[in-house]
Amino acid sequence: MSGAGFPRTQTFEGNYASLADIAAFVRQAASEVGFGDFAMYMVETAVDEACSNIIEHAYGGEDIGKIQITCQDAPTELKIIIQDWGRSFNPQAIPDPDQQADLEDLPGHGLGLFFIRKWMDEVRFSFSGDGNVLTLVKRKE
Amino acid sequence: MSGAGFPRTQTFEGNYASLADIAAFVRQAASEVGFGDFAMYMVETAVDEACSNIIEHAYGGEDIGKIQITCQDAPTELKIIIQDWGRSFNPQAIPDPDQQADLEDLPGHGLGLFFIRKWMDEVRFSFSGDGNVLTLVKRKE
Amino acid sequence: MEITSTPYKRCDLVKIVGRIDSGTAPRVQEALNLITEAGRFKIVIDLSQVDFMSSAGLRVLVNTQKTCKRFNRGEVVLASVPANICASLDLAGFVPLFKMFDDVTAAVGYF
Amino acid sequence: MEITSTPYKRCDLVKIVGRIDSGTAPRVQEALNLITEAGRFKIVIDLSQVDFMSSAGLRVLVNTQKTCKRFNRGEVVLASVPANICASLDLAGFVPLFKMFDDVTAAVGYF
Ligand SMILES: Nc1ncnc2c1ncn2[C@@H]1O[C@H](COP(=O)(O)OP(=O)(O)O)[C@@H](O)[C@H]1O
Ligand SMILES: Nc1ncnc2c1ncn2[C@@H]1O[C@H](COP(=O)(O)OP(=O)(O)O)[C@@H](O)[C@H]1O
Repeated sequence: MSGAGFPRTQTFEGNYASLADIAAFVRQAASEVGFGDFAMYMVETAVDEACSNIIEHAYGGEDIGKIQITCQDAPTELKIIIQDWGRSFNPQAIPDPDQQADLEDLPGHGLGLFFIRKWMDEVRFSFSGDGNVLTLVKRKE
Repeated sequence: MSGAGFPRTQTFEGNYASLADIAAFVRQAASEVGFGDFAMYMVETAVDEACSNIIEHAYGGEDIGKIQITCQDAPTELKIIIQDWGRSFNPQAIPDPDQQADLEDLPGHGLGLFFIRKWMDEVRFSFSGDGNVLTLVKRKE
Repeated sequence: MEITSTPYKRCDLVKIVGRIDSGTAPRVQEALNLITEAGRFKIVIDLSQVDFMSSAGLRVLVNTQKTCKRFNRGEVVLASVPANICASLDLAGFVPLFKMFDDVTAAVGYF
Repeated sequence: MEITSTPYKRCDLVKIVGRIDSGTAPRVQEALNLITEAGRFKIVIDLSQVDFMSSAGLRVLVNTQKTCKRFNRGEVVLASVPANICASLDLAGFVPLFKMFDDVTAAVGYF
């Protein structure tokens, strides 16, 4: 079945209620290309964090702009391309969260990008006139 | 199916380990004649109490004598006949337990005959040269 | 019949699986005695997996309740009592003697 | 997502069913705030039926743990944590922050 129905693209409203639909869309793709339960969960997590960031940081709120997601199947990997038309940012400037901190000092935020980087095999941001594009690659075993 | 395989008789060792086998034997009969879950539980309880009493009181201990049980199916009732060859007693002399008592004063014993009388429709004891016979009747609805 | 005792901070949970009759009731009594002899008198008995309980079993419950309630030091409560056993407790007049909870978690949370 | 809060004698049980993401995490935070604002700081969170938790959910857990542990007045513990969520907690470095119990009864019994 690998390859059938790919690439597939869907556009979602940029609000938090879309997150469950977005999860269903990428889980379906991850399942079809043969990912197991935990790999699917890692993909779901990375995409959820990326889309939450788009709504919160790129658009600065709900229902300001749309999110377009494309799933591409390749022999050795699943590629997920997430596009938005909000403000850009410099991902290199965002450090990993401090894991040494005491409970009281834990910031609690800053985990999203960290999860994306840890659980995906490749993470590429590109910012151009036609919006911001995040490419996530998860390799098949 | 009513009537098929009835009457059926089985003899058990007079010890507490037999109680589960006895329960299985009478539950099977009660189920075959169409009793529902609670009616089966009432039959199981009455027979278990009767056989426990035989071991404890009629024989005065485990593995002294045997217990023979016959199940008879009739159009309107299931009849269970329990026979032992231990000492006899006077059931009329046994009063129902006192249900008014405080927790501290509750005797805890004396419930067996009470359960038998309450949950069976007919209860007849007979004592003769050939042992003691308890006949329990549970009517079909 | 199987008995599993689990000590928690405020109470002990005793889960019984199988049939409580004259043959097995003494083992239930022993398991409960181990707890009360350790000076612990708040006990949850999980009856969800008990398919039969005769008067011998009821007697164990009442004896243990006497021990636990003495000096106001504790209490036996019952969790997930099957309908048939509830009918037995009722016929014996024992329903007022035991708090009953639909689930074990609520029973443990009571103490 | 559904949230059910049950107050017990020594702790509150919060059972969450569904997905905890940026959209639903605020409702979890509200449910937990209701408890801590009532002066109750011993909380069991039952995650057995949670199929997904993003960093927004982890943040709620950590915030509530901060509130509860302050002044030594209590603690949040987790019950029945699904393996995937455990992996998330682990990646975030949060495993040492929460006692975890296999079942809800043991978690309630801990308090
Ligand atoms: N899509 C985005 N657009 C703009 N800024 C972003 C985006 N994603 C992340 N950021 C910036 O990176 C920071 C870290 O993001 P993240 O690790 O997801 O944690 P959090 O969202 O909890 O702050 C954010 O606070 C934000 O400043
Ligand atoms: N089969 C029997 N043979 C002799 N005595 C019996 C028998 N069944 C009952 N009894 C007497 O009746 C009393 C009440 O029996 P029961 O109600 O079953 O309560 P328990 O056995 O707990 O005392 C017994 O204590 C015993 O003296």
